[in-house]
Parts: sequence; C-alpha cells; structure tokens
Amino acid sequence: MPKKYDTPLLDELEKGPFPSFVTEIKKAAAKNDMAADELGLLEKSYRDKRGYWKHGGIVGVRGYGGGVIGRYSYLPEEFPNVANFHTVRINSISGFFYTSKFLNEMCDIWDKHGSGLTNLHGSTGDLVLLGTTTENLEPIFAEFSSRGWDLGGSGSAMRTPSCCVGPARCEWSNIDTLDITYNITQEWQDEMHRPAFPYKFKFKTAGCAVDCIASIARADCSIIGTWRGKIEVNQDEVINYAKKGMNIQEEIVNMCPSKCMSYDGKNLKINDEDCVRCMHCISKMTKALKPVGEKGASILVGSKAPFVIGATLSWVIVPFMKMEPPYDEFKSLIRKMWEFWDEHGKNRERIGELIIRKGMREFLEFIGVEPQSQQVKEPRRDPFFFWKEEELKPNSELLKNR
Amino acid sequence: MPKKYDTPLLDELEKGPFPSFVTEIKKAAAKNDMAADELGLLEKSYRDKRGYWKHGGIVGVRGYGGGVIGRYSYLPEEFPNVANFHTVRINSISGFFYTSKFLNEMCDIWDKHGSGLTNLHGSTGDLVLLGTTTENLEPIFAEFSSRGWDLGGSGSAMRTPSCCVGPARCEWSNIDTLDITYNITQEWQDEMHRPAFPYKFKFKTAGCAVDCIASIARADCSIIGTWRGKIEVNQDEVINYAKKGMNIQEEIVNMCPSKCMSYDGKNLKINDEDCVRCMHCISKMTKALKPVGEKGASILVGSKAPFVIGATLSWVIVPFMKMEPPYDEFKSLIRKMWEFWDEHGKNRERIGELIIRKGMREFLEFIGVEPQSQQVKEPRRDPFFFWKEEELKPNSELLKNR
Amino acid sequence: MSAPQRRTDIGPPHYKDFLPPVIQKNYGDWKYHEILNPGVMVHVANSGDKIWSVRVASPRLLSTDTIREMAALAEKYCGGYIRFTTRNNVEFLVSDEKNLESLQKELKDKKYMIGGIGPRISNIVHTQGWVHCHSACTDASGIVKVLMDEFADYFTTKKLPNKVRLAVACCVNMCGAVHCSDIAVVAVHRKVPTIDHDKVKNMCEIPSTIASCPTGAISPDPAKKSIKINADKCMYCGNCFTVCPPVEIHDPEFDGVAIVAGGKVGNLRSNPKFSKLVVPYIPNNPPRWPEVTEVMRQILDVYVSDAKKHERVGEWIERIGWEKFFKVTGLPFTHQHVDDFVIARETFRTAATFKW
Amino acid sequence: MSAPQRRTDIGPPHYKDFLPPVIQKNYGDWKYHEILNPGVMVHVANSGDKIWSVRVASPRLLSTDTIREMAALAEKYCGGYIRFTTRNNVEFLVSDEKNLESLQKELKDKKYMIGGIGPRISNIVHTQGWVHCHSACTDASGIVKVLMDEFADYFTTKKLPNKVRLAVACCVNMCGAVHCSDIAVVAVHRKVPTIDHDKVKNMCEIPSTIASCPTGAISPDPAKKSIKINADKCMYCGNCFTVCPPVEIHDPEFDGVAIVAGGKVGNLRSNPKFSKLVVPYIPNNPPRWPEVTEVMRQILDVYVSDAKKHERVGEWIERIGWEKFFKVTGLPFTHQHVDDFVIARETFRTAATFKW
Ligand code: SRM
Ligand code: SRM
Ligand code: SRM
Ligand code: SRM
Ligand code: SF4
Ligand code: SF4
Ligand code: SF4
Ligand code: SF4
Ligand code: SF4
Ligand code: SF4
Ligand code: SF4
Ligand code: SF4
Repeated sequence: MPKKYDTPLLDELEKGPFPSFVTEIKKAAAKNDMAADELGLLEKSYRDKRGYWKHGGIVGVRGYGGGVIGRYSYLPEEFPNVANFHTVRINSISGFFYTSKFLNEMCDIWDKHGSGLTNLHGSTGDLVLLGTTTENLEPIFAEFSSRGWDLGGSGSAMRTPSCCVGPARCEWSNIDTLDITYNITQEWQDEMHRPAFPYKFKFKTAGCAVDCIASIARADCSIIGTWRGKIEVNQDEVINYAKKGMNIQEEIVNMCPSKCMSYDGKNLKINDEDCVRCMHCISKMTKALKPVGEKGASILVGSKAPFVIGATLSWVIVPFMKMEPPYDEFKSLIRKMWEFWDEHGKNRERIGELIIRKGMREFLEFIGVEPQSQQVKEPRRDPFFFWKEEELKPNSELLKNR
Repeated sequence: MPKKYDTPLLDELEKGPFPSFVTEIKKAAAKNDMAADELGLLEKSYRDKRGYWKHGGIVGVRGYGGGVIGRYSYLPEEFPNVANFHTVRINSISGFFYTSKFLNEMCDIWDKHGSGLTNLHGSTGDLVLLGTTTENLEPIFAEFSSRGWDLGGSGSAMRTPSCCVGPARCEWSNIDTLDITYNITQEWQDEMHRPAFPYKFKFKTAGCAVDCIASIARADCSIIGTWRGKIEVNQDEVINYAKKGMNIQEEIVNMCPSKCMSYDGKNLKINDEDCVRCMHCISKMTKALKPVGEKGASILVGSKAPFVIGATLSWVIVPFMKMEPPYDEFKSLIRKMWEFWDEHGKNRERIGELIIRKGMREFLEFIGVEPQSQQVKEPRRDPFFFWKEEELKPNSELLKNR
Repeated sequence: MSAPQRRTDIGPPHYKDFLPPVIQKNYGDWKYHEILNPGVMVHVANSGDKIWSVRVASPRLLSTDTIREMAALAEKYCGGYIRFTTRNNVEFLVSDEKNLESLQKELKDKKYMIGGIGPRISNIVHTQGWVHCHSACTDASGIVKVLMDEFADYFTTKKLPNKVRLAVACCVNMCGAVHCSDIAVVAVHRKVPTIDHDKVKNMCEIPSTIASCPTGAISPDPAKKSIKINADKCMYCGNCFTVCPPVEIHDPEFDGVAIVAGGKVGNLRSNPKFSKLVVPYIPNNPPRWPEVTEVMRQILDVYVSDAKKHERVGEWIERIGWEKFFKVTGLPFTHQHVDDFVIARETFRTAATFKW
Repeated sequence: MSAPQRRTDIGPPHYKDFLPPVIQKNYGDWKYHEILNPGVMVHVANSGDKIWSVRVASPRLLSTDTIREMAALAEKYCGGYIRFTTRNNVEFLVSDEKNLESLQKELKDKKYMIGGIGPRISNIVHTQGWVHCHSACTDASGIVKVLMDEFADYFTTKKLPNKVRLAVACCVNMCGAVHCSDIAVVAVHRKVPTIDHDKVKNMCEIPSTIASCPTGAISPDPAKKSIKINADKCMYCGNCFTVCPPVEIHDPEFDGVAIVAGGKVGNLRSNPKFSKLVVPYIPNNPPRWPEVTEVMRQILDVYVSDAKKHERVGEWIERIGWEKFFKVTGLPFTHQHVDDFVIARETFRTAATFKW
C-alpha cells in the first residue's frame, strides 16, 4: 500500500468543474509508490512555493542519446520513491490518433514500470511517461520497441515532429501533414536519437495557414500548407450563409486583410491575385469557399522561445514547395540547413538565432535559395549593405529583373 | 575679371524647366573669383565622378566654437580661390520669414566677403553662406552681428532650431511654433555657440501632427502641437464638401486610422474619444472641421540619421505639455535631458542612441517623467525585465492603477 | 503482454493503423464540417460519409486509470478510435451517428467536460511546473486548473468573439506557446541569482555560462575560478541557472507570474503576433492563485464586451490601441512594460498619434 | 552699409519684425485656406483678412543676384515680405489681392516655376554634394535638377494621389530626410576603405574610430599604430572616414546611388514611416544620371496609376504589399534588400500570408 500524504492545499484543486490533475495523481498514488511520493512532494512545493527538483542528469537507454529526461529530487530521504523520477518520451502517432488497444497496452507497461502518470501530450508532441527510476528505463524501452514504438527526441537533436489533424479530418489541408510527419520521423531516426546538433531542432506541420499546431511559433522548421490558385465561390452557399444570419460584409469582406473581396448583397467576389490566403473567409464560410489550384507548402524557419535574443516567429524561406512523397526536395533543403548550422552554429544556438546572427544572405546562398520578396515583410530601411566582388558590375544588369 | 572655365558637363544642367544651380553658380562666377573656381572645381568633379573637398579643419570666429564649417580643397594649386572655402551658418528667422531689406543687406555683405553663393536654407534651417576664406570670417560676423544677426550652430552643440510656418499662416497650429523657436534659441545661446555636448542636438517644432518641418524624422527633440478635446464639425460645410465632389465615405471616413468617424450621407460624426488626432480629416476638410479644447504639444525625442545604429524616428516622452511663454516646464525638462546625456553619453552619441542603450526607465526616472502607455506602440514582448529593490513589494499594490 | 524484443530506430508506428476506417476511406477528401454543439462537430466527406468528433477537456496529466476509462469509452462508442488534440483535449471519433447521443450522455454522467469547439476557450497549453521540472517557478497545472474552473462556461457553452487561446509556462523557457497566446501566464523571478562558487568549478563550463546571459551580465571570477554577476545588468531570466546548476535563482518569496496578452499564431485576418506584457508580476499564491484569475477575468470581460465578432484578443487590442487597453482594463502601466531588450526601439511610439 | 559693431550671443532677430502686417494682425487666428492654383493659396483669417502665398521653385543654391531679384519682386508686390519654405521653395506673401495676377505674370515672364502646392511634387530636400562636402559620393544638386526637370509638370500643374516628397542625400550621413521620404536617392560606396597608416597615427583617435564602425569591423593594428578593417564585416558606410580622414572610401568607379521609397513624416492616416531600399545601386552617371530618373519615373508612374486618392507612396505600397510592389514596378529583389543590420528580424516575413 503506497504511503498516504495529507494534501490540504492540493485538495483545493479537486474542486471545480475542470478535471483535476490532483485527482489524477491521487488515482495513481492509490496504487503506485512513485505517484504517492510525487503527490507528497508536490504538496510540499505548494506549501513552500518552490519546486524540489534538481537539474537533470544524463540517463537514457542503450544506444540512444535522448528520449529520456533525467530528473532527481532535492529531498530523496523524505520522498524516496521519487529520488529519481525520469520522464520517458514516446514518439506519438502523426495527428495524435490512438486505438484503445494501444492505450491499454501502454497503461499496462507504465503501471508496471513507472509512476502511472502521463502527459497526453507534451508540448512538443511526445507521449510523455511522467516519472520512473533509472532501472526501469531499459525494460520500458524494450516493452515499447518490441511493440513497434520508439522514443521521441530530447537534447541537442531533432525533436519529435508533430502536425495538425490535416487531411485525416480537415477539409482545408493542402498537404498530407500526417505523412510528412511520419516520413521525416522515419528518415531522420539517427538525428533524433543521437544528439549531434548544436541545439534542438523542431519540425511542425500545419495543413494550412490556420496553423492548428502553432508551428509558426514553436518550430525551427514550420511547414505550412498553401496553394497557388484561387478560391472557388459557391454562390448558392453564400446566399445560405447570409440567410442564416451571417453579415457577410462585416464579418468577411471587411475583415479580409488584403481587401480583395466584394459583396453586393448577393454575390461574393474575390480578386484572387490579391488574396494572401489567410484562411479567414474560408474558415468562416467553409461550405461556400474552396481553395483550388496547385497545392504545396511554405517553408518557414526559426521560431523559438525567448532565450537568448527574445522569442522569434518562423519566417518564410521558401514561399512555395510541392510536398509529395518521398519529399526529396524538402529533405535536401533541410540537410543543407543542417549543414549550415553544423558549420556555423555555436553550442546552444538555434538555427533561427544563427541566421539572424549571420544574415539571411549567407544562409540563403548556402542552402541555394534565391532572395525573394516573399521572405520579408519589407525591404531593409538602412543604407548599410554588402556587395560581393562578383556583384560589382555595371548597373544595367542590376536594374533588370531576373 | 574672374577666371572662366569650360563647363560642358555642367552646362547640360542648365537645360530644362527647373531653375538651375549651375546658372546660379555662373551668375556669381561672373563677378566673384571664389565662385568661379567653385564652378571649375565642380566641373572637374563631374568629369572625375568624385568630390575634391577635404575634411574640415577647425575654423571659426572669436569666442564661438561653432557656426562655421571649415572646408579645404584637395586642389589648392589648380583652384586657388577655393583652397579654403568655409561655410558660415547664419541663424535664420523663425518660420523663414524675411524682408527684402534684409536680403539685400545680406547680399551686399556676402558679395563683399564671400563667394556670393548661398543655400536658402540648409537642411537644419540655417541661412547658409556657402564658401569664404578664413580671413573673411571675422568681418562677416561683425557685419551680421552688428545688424542684429548671429551665427547658427555646428559641431557638438545645440543646433539652430527650426519650425513650420505655424500660427503665422496656418489655421491648424496648436502652439506658437515661431515663438518657441525664437525663445529657446535665445535661451540657449551659449549651448549653441560653445559646443559642450557629446554630439549635436536639434530642435524642430511643428504646429500639428502634419509635421511640415519633418520634426519627427530629424530632431533630437521634436515638439509637435496637439490638443486635448474634440473636433468640432460644421455640418453645413460637410455638405458643401460633398457637393463639390468629395467622396466623404471613401476619402475621409474610410481613411481615418482609428475608425472613429461615421457618415450617413449628410452628417459627419466623430467619436472624439477614439480620435488619435492624425489630422487627416481636418486637413482634407479644413472648412468643416476644427480642433477645439486645450492646446499644447507632445514632446518626442530621439530621431536622427542612420549612423551608428540605423535611423530613428523620435518617440513620445511627454504625451502632452502646455507650451506657453516662458516655457519653463519645457525648458527644465530639456535641461534634465541634457544632464542625463552629459552624465552618460559617449562621444558622438546622440541622445536617442543613449536612451536606447540605457533603456527608457533610466532616462524617464532621471528626467522625472512617469512611464505612460502613450510612450509605446505596444508593451514589451519578452519576459526579461528589471525590478528595483523598492518595487519588490506585495502584489496588491502592483495591480492598482496609480 | 508478449516478451519484449528490443528494437531501435524504428520510429513510431504508421498512422494509418490508428485511423478509423471512415477516415482511411475519406482521407484528404473532406468537404466541410459543422459545429453541432460546443463539444461536437461533424465532418462531411465528398463521398457523403461523416465523422463526428466529441471533444472533452483533459488535465493532460492523466493517470493510467483515466486513460483506461477513455479507452473503454472509445471501444464502446468509437470502434476503439480516439485522438488527442494539439491543445491536449480528447476527441472521441464517432463513425456511427447512433452512438453520438449515448456517448455524450455517458461522458456527462462520468463528469467529463464536453466542449471547447468553436469561438470558445479551449484547453490551456501548459508545462510541467512543480510537478516535474527543476526550472519551474510556479506550478502550471495548478494555475490551469483554477483558470479552467473560472472560465468553464466558456468551454462548455458560452461563446466568445473568437477562440481565446490561453497558456501557462512555469518559467521563461516557455515550453508552450505563451509568447503567441491570446492571454497567458509566465512565471518569472525577480532576484539576482546566488552562486555556489565551490561547485561552479566542477559543474559548469564557464564560457557557455557567460554566453548564456542575454544581457552580458556574467563575467569570469578568476580568483574564485567561478563567475560573477553584474547585478545591474541581471534581469533574473535564469538562463545561467539552466546551464550551470550551482547558480540558484529560485526565491519563493519573490518568484511569481506575469501576464501577457494579444498574441496569436494563425494567419487569419492579421499576421501571427507575439503576446505583450500586461501585468509584470503577481505573487505565487497557491493553491488557487486568486489574483491570477481575477486579472484574467478582468481582461477577458472587457474583450467579450468590446471586441467585434471574429476579432482575436490581439486584434481587438490593436484596433483600440494599447494605451486604450490599459485604460479600459484599469491595469497599471509601469516601467516594466517598456521594452529595454533587443527590439526596444521598435516598440517606442514614433508617432504623434495616440489616445488619452 | 553701417560700420560693423561686433556683438555675440544675441541670437537671430525677432520674427515679428519680418511678418507682413496682415500676419501680425491675424497671428494664430486663421480660419481656413484654399488652394487657388498649384502655386497659389489663400489663407483666410477669422477677421476676414486674407493673405495670398505664391510659391516658386528654387534650386536652393542661390546667387546673390537671384536673391536680389526676388527681394525686388517682394518689394514690388508684397511690401517686401517673402519667406522660404521648409523644403526650400520661395513664397511671395501677397497682402493685396490686386498684386496677385501681376506678380504671377512677372514671375512667369522671368521663367520662375510656380507651383508645388497641394498633391504635387514639391522641391527636393537635398544636401551639398560635390559642391561643398568632403563626404559626398554623388552630387545632390545635379540629381535634384534632373529629377525636377523630369517631373516639372507634377510641380506646376498635374496632380498626384497625394504629395510626393523626394529627397537626395550625397552620402549615408543623410543630411536631409531621405530616411522618411516617399522616394529618395542616397549615395553609397561599395568598396572597403583603404587606410593611410602613416597618417592615422597623427590624425585619428583610434578608440573613437573603432567605435564609429556600426558593424565592429575595425580593430587596432598595434604594429602599425593604426587600425585594420575586417573586409567581411565592412559594408562601406564610411563612418570611419568621417572620424578619421586618412581612411579613404571614395571610389569613382564603384560609388553610386541607391533608391529608397515608402517613407513619410506626417501622422495623417498612418504613422510616420521609414523609407525602404528599392534599388541598391545605380552608378554615378553625371551630368544627368539618366538611370536615376528612369527608375524614379518607373516607380512614380505605377504609384500614380494604382494608388487611391490621398494615399502616400508608402501607404500604397503597404496596402498592396512589398512583394507586389516589386512585381508591379518590375524592379529586381536582391540580397541587398534583405536587412542584416540591427532590426533585421523585424523585417522577416513571420507569416504565411503573401502574394505571388
Ligand atoms: C515536457 C515539456 C513541457 C511539457 O510539459 O509539455 C518540456 C520540458 C522541459 N523543457 Fe521545454 N519542454 C517541452 C516543450 C518545449 C517547447 C514547446 C514545443 O516544443 O512546441 C518549447 C518552446 C519552443 C522552443 O523549442 O523554443 C520549449 C522550450 C524549452 C527551452 C528553451 C529553448 C530555447 O531555445 O530557448 C528549454 C531550455 C533548454 O533547452 O535548456 C527547455 C527545457 C526543458 C527541460 C528539459 C528543462 C531543462 O532545462 O532541462 C524541461 C524538462 C521538464 C521535465 O522535467 O519534465 N524547453 N520546450 C515539453 C516537451 C514534451 C514533449 O516532448 O512533447
Ligand atoms: C549643410 C548641411 C546639408 C545641406 O546641404 O543642407 C549639412 C552638411 C554636413 N553635415 Fe549634416 N548637414 C545638414 C543637416 C543635417 C541633417 C538634417 C537636419 O538637421 O534636419 C542631418 C540628419 C538629421 C540628424 O541630425 O541626424 C544631418 C546629419 C549629419 C550627420 C549624421 C549625424 C548622425 O548622428 O548620424 C553628419 C556626420 C557627423 O556629424 O559627423 C553630418 C555632417 C555634416 C558635415 C558637417 C560633414 C562632416 O562630416 O563634416 C556636412 C558639411 C557639409 C559642408 O561642407 O557644407 N550631418 N545633417 C545641413 C546643415 C545646414 C544647416 O545648418 O541648415
Ligand atoms: C483539433 C485541432 C487540430 C488538431 O490537430 O488537434 C483543431 C481543429 C480545428 N480547427 Fe483549429 N484546431 C486545433 C488547434 C488550433 C490552434 C493551435 C493552438 O491553439 O495552439 C489554432 C491557432 C490559434 C491561434 O491563432 O493562436 C487554431 C485556430 C483555428 C482557427 C482560427 C481562429 C481565428 O479566427 O483566429 C480556426 C477557424 C475558425 O475557428 O473559424 C480553426 C478551425 C479548426 C477546424 C474547424 C478545422 C476543421 O475543419 O477541422 C477544426 C475544429 C475547430 C474547433 O475546434 O473549433 N482553428 N486551432 C486543434 C484543437 C485544439 C483544441 O483542443 O482546442
Ligand atoms: C509651407 C510649408 C510649411 C513651412 O513652414 O514652410 C507647408 C505648408 C502647408 N502644408 Fe505642409 N508644408 C510644408 C512642408 C510639409 C512637410 C515637410 C516636408 O515635406 O519635409 C510635410 C510632411 C511630408 C511627409 O509626411 O512626408 C507636409 C505635409 C503636409 C500635409 C500632409 C500630406 C498627407 O496627406 O500625407 C498636408 C495636408 C494636405 O496636403 O492635405 C499639408 C498641408 C499644408 C498646408 C495646407 C497647411 C496650411 O494650412 O497652411 C500648407 C500649404 C499646403 C501645401 O503646400 O500644399 N502639409 N508639409 C512647407 C512647404 C514645403 C514645400 O515647399 O513644399
Ligand atoms: S491547420 Fe488547417 S489543415 Fe490543419 S487542422 Fe487546422 S485548419 Fe485544418
Ligand atoms: S483567404 Fe484571406 S486574404 Fe484571401 S480572400 Fe479570404 S479573407 Fe481575403
Ligand atoms: S505642421 Fe501643422 S501647423 Fe505647421 S504648417 Fe503644417 S499643418 Fe500647419
Ligand atoms: S484626426 Fe485622424 S483619427 Fe481623428 S477623426 Fe480625423 S482622421 Fe480620424
Ligand atoms: S517552462 Fe520552464 S519550468 Fe516549465 S517545463 Fe519548461 S523548462 Fe520546465
Ligand atoms: S539570471 Fe539571466 S540575466 Fe541574470 S545573470 Fe543569469 S543569465 Fe544573466
Ligand atoms: S549627406 Fe553626406 S555628403 Fe551630403 S552634405 Fe551631408 S555629410 Fe556631406
Ligand atoms: S566603412 Fe563603415 S563598415 Fe567599413 S570599416 Fe568603416 S565604419 Fe566600418
């Protein structure tokens, strides 16, 4: 019988309508020593207003440099069952689809070898098994890998890629987000499991500019589906939306960022040439509007959390790329990026930070992408720019469009 | 008879409808040796595609550290009359108003002691006497100062302040731009004539947000007239504008940046609380719209040319200040700014660069101005901020508005 | 359970094996969807096939018991198919319309919170907190719980002008999307770290510790074979603590959270935006952080009453102007709000236009 | 001329003494103005008094002869009152309506260019150039002359969507308002400076020369008691040349001008804006710089045909998007256009929205 702790503070968090993580910990604590001590330790944190975890040590499974987050407690005597309490990251399924069969199996393994606590999912997209001891790591890995599952990424490695539900269930997806995610995960197993990068590298794939995976905010490489073509308008459905009470002028036309729509009270017209494919109109009138044309993705690079130079959002590197298996063009682009990063990146320098430090030109030239106006919101404002020797040529050429 | 040069290249610039500076130089060259050599030298520059002027040396008039720009030629033998060819900056009149009497006097002095060439005006706003020798400087100064004129600024000093035509002729001026300019010029004669700052300091005063003196782009201190109150609408005049063909909805209402106007085809309504006083509507319908309420100025600081950190625009420090003679509040604010600059500024560091380097907080606290949301377009986006010891207090206070 | 046969570098299973048959059949061929109620939407394929998704809230930190319960429900009503959303909600994937009502009924009976679809508050993206991370200076799960309790009706029933994405990060590493959320909480320190010099020698690489400091506040202390921190330059970010454990930055008395607002990630209407600082500090007041919910409520209420339909929090604020935001919410504007980091100048008001 | 009596620190004369009586009387009490023709406007006071301003173009570089001629005209028609505008035009201040026609007639006879008021191209703010400045890498007056010749009809007659403010700076010190102009020319170098080491010793303060470099390309060269320049970091700005004369940056073969566009200073409608780089290099081709006028014309023509009434160049470009600007003008987009200086990241397109 696991130890039972008094948790007057945490108990307060079992009140209220939202499902309680405290209740979850208690459920596990009822039968699991680790979970029980986790509960006790957490109550102490609530009392003292501080965490009691130490920096992680290096732990892992044989042959892997990542996939496990080492975690040790400051209070091993008081809470011996969480003295070490490591996290195992299981690479989730593209689109976070599961079967009850797998979930039950997972629970069995985890009850046997771990705390019985999980995160579904971690922010990066791993299936997070929250807390186990060093000895349990190898057995856990054996159990999962024997069933066809593998660890996710951690450390200075490629991290578990993730994506929106995409073509599996969403009518707006321009690319096969699930397949891209699966394919690159398989392609780069070594890069995931044996950290050899200057720092972490994350991929996130969204089927369209709605970006339901927040790729633009938290992926070193954001793959965002888009199309070259137009928006097909089903005028009958436009009428239906109006009938059902939508104020098309206010809600759609006026909110279009490129002001390329007009509505005469009956017909909705779109000047496709000026549309920036923001998805607003489409998402609000899904039955009436449909993107048609060549489908592909914009490749953006560089978003990350605030350290060291402030948070960044990913920015456009390749405005449009076809994304079809085996994704060779995409993969060789990424390999070039990694090569650049490998050559110039400092320890703990994300690729976006490196590009900002080195300048877009060096990066673009290295990866073989032309400068394009779509890569910037606006051209530079200062008069301080570089020339390469070979560019110092007569002007006439400079004034001609390529 | 001054030397006559062949100027085939410059002659090309006497063609065309716009008045020609070459013609101007030729006019002077016809009777003035300096102007003649200037013409010859300039033709050579046009031929060789390069200037022939050296860095300025330190020259000036007795008791003054500025007001003269020293200029020496690389080709003193070839063009002896411009071997030295200094510029004298005469402090212009507020609003650039002149009388024929003064202009004629000025021409007399300048023909006698200089090249006969001028700039009306220099970019800062001085009456620029373009080119004379070192020996002529004292006589020129004596001639001008005896008639009540003085030199403008140069070097690391306060520069000649300038302003828009303001209340002298413009219906929109919220402040007396001419008087402010005159008053501070008089107040800070010493700061203008004896360079003691880390670098130059410029004032420009505009009567309203139209900013006809480009103060926000090129003044260390930009004084921009504004008001607290509302816009009075004369609906009869609105009707007149409409009658004369103005599309009030498109040209006015839709272009209002704060979208605080509405027009029903007859009456124009303004939600004054949301108006940001951008001046668009007023400037396009001057007969119909009139700002009413308390008049004063916004004080902005920091604009300058690109060196060293890229060009800056001035930004709001004091959103609103009454500007009435003797402008004591304003002057003591400026003195505090200079004190801050004096204490912390490096050599050749403009005040705006210093504030950016040190942070707004140090600056605001030093000059005694509260942080105000009007000073920023948006609050910071990163979570990296400082606290002072005395601020580490219970939250309840922090959540209360001052 | 079969005997474990260790394999490496096999990657995850193929997603196809986890998709309901109706999805496999209509993969990439959906026509439209409709939101039937706050917790149920139906996607209709060009073939006419349909799939219903029933969404329930999850605390994300789940016990195996709960996962088993969900799996059982999926088995009963969904052929065993279930998914999780990118914001950690659970979606039951119903292929057979007649299971829709009974599933919902059983979920309600079991006290699941159904909702989160449409212009609502969905689950709060968050991180480990005191539950598992050494870096945490607040508990994310706790704050999430109290906020979701507070705003439960915006998940289950009430509509907002548009989706409102909340997030909580337990330190400035921001392992979530705090920096681009409508309203978010991020934990912050407020004191210069202390250094255990004896340990620095052995445990830290001094150059990388120095490089970790965003403001260049750290320099070598050769005498002590350690580092020293220039207190004037330190803004308590804790990055030195991350790379060098003998640096201690936690301080229960002065740690707490900041509130940011106005961010988004989608491209609809306006570009993705960063969140901006709105409240620089609220103390850690567990277990229920009442001041945090209070401030969030304050902001949300004004948004709800002022924003236009479809306007996100950041779009609403940009329309009215940040100066007006502070006015209408009554939140104080302090020195902390004014940027003094890398892009400070871009945030200064280089214009004479503003509201009083 | 009276005998000179030297006085110091007296400042300029009081402006009152230079204002026409009607202005003195109605000072600060104007009611409205009307633009009667491209070169004439009338301001009407609340008292009913009026003043007419007749504006003519000036090359700014004026000989005393021309100034005397203008003074004479002012005497004849304006009671001697005349002013200069902030963009260096000349305004004849007519208090008596009956002088209005005759003044204009005489101005026309004397070939003055009347105009510049209203939605037109006014005078070009510019700087010294080869005429007087050591720093100049083009001649400002020459370029101004050819541009104003080219666009003369937009000064004298034709209307634009709004005012178009042009500027020319003869080096990146930008002694004008190039950085905030609708379309402007700025002269640039393209080669790393050379150093006369022997002179550096005596003529330069080495620390301030090092500090002058925006990119930190300069370091001490102790052997030579001089400085050295890291060619990879140098972007030829010439600031080192400004503080240290033995640094030579001028290079007639490779110097030239860049074109920037989209800036403004007024607050109307949209905030003041910086100009952005549109053409990184055009060679110096005196006396008439044909490629400069050609490019300017190219940009102006599209603006005139595409912009809405009242839209400034920058407002038009922001409405259509910079990517479309490059498309419709046909100007090439190059590596030079992408910022790599201090705020580079703010210019990157952190969004999935753009036009093809
Ligand atoms: C578990 C997880 C939070 C969660 O509760 O979901 C997490 C937890 C940690 N993150 Fe994270 N990060 C997690 C997603 C993120 C994300 C979000 C994302 O991936 O979409 C970010 C922001 C995006 C980004 O990558 O910038 C993120 C930015 C960081 C950073 C800052 C990195 C930077 O470049 O600024 C650190 C600091 C570091 O790397 O030393 C960090 C470090 C950590 C460490 C390893 C703490 C440390 O310094 O050793 C945390 C371990 C906690 C623990 O003991 O369990 N974590 N981390 C997420 C990973 C779960 C998963 O694999 O699915
Ligand atoms: C004459 C004038 C240009 C003109 O043709 O009108 C001028 C001419 C010079 N400027 Fe300027 N500046 C002139 C207005 C400006 C302006 C515009 C303004 O004041 O509104 C600016 C941009 C605004 C600003 O202050 O930043 C300007 C920014 C500079 C700079 C860059 C300063 C900086 O902080 O980046 C320098 C470089 C320096 O100070 O060493 C400079 C330096 C110079 C020097 C003194 C060259 C030098 O390095 O020694 C030039 C002397 C030229 C000569 O030989 O005649 N000049 N200078 C303008 C002054 C006339 C007058 O007094 O009315
Ligand atoms: C299930 C999920 C994708 C997944 O792979 O898991 C998803 C699914 C859908 N999203 Fe999303 N979005 C999901 C996360 C997101 C995110 C990412 C995030 O929050 O981190 C965003 C970006 C938020 C942002 O901009 O900050 C997101 C912004 C949207 C929007 C844009 C709202 C707006 O106007 O700004 C729409 C369109 C709409 O609501 O009209 C949308 C619409 C949709 C649609 C209608 C797409 C479709 O046809 O299936 C889906 C159901 C809508 C709903 O929940 O209201 N989804 N959606 C994610 C559910 C998270 C959750 O549990 O709540
Ligand atoms: C005379 C002068 C002031 C002075 O003290 O000398 C002046 C005078 C007037 N300006 Fe101006 N502006 C003068 C320089 C400016 C500047 C500064 C500059 O160009 O360096 C600007 C800012 C330009 C910018 O934003 O980049 C300026 C932007 C305006 C505007 C705003 C145009 C817009 O919509 O963006 C107006 C309003 C309008 O045109 O409707 C205006 C309107 C006016 C009015 C109507 C004000 C009035 O009631 O007297 C004056 C006559 C208008 C005209 O010329 O069309 N004035 N005006 C300047 C004449 C310069 C010249 O010779 O052309
Ligand atoms: S990002 Fe686009 S494709 Fe993906 S789920 Fe969201 S709306 Fe659908
Ligand atoms: S997708 Fe966006 S930009 Fe395109 S028409 Fe619709 S609302 Fe406008
Ligand atoms: S800035 Fe305003 S007050 Fe001054 S002249 Fe221009 S419009 Fe008139
Ligand atoms: S001054 Fe500007 S903001 Fe105010 S009502 Fe007029 S157009 Fe709108
Ligand atoms: S945000 Fe900070 S405290 Fe929270 S999980 Fe990430 S690293 Fe740990
Ligand atoms: S806490 Fe942050 S700012 Fe302070 S010394 Fe450490 S890294 Fe630098
Ligand atoms: S812009 Fe440069 S070259 Fe021209 S006057 Fe100013 S300092 Fe001299
Ligand atoms: S020219 Fe400019 S960038 Fe080059 S070394 Fe000199 S100061 Fe530095």
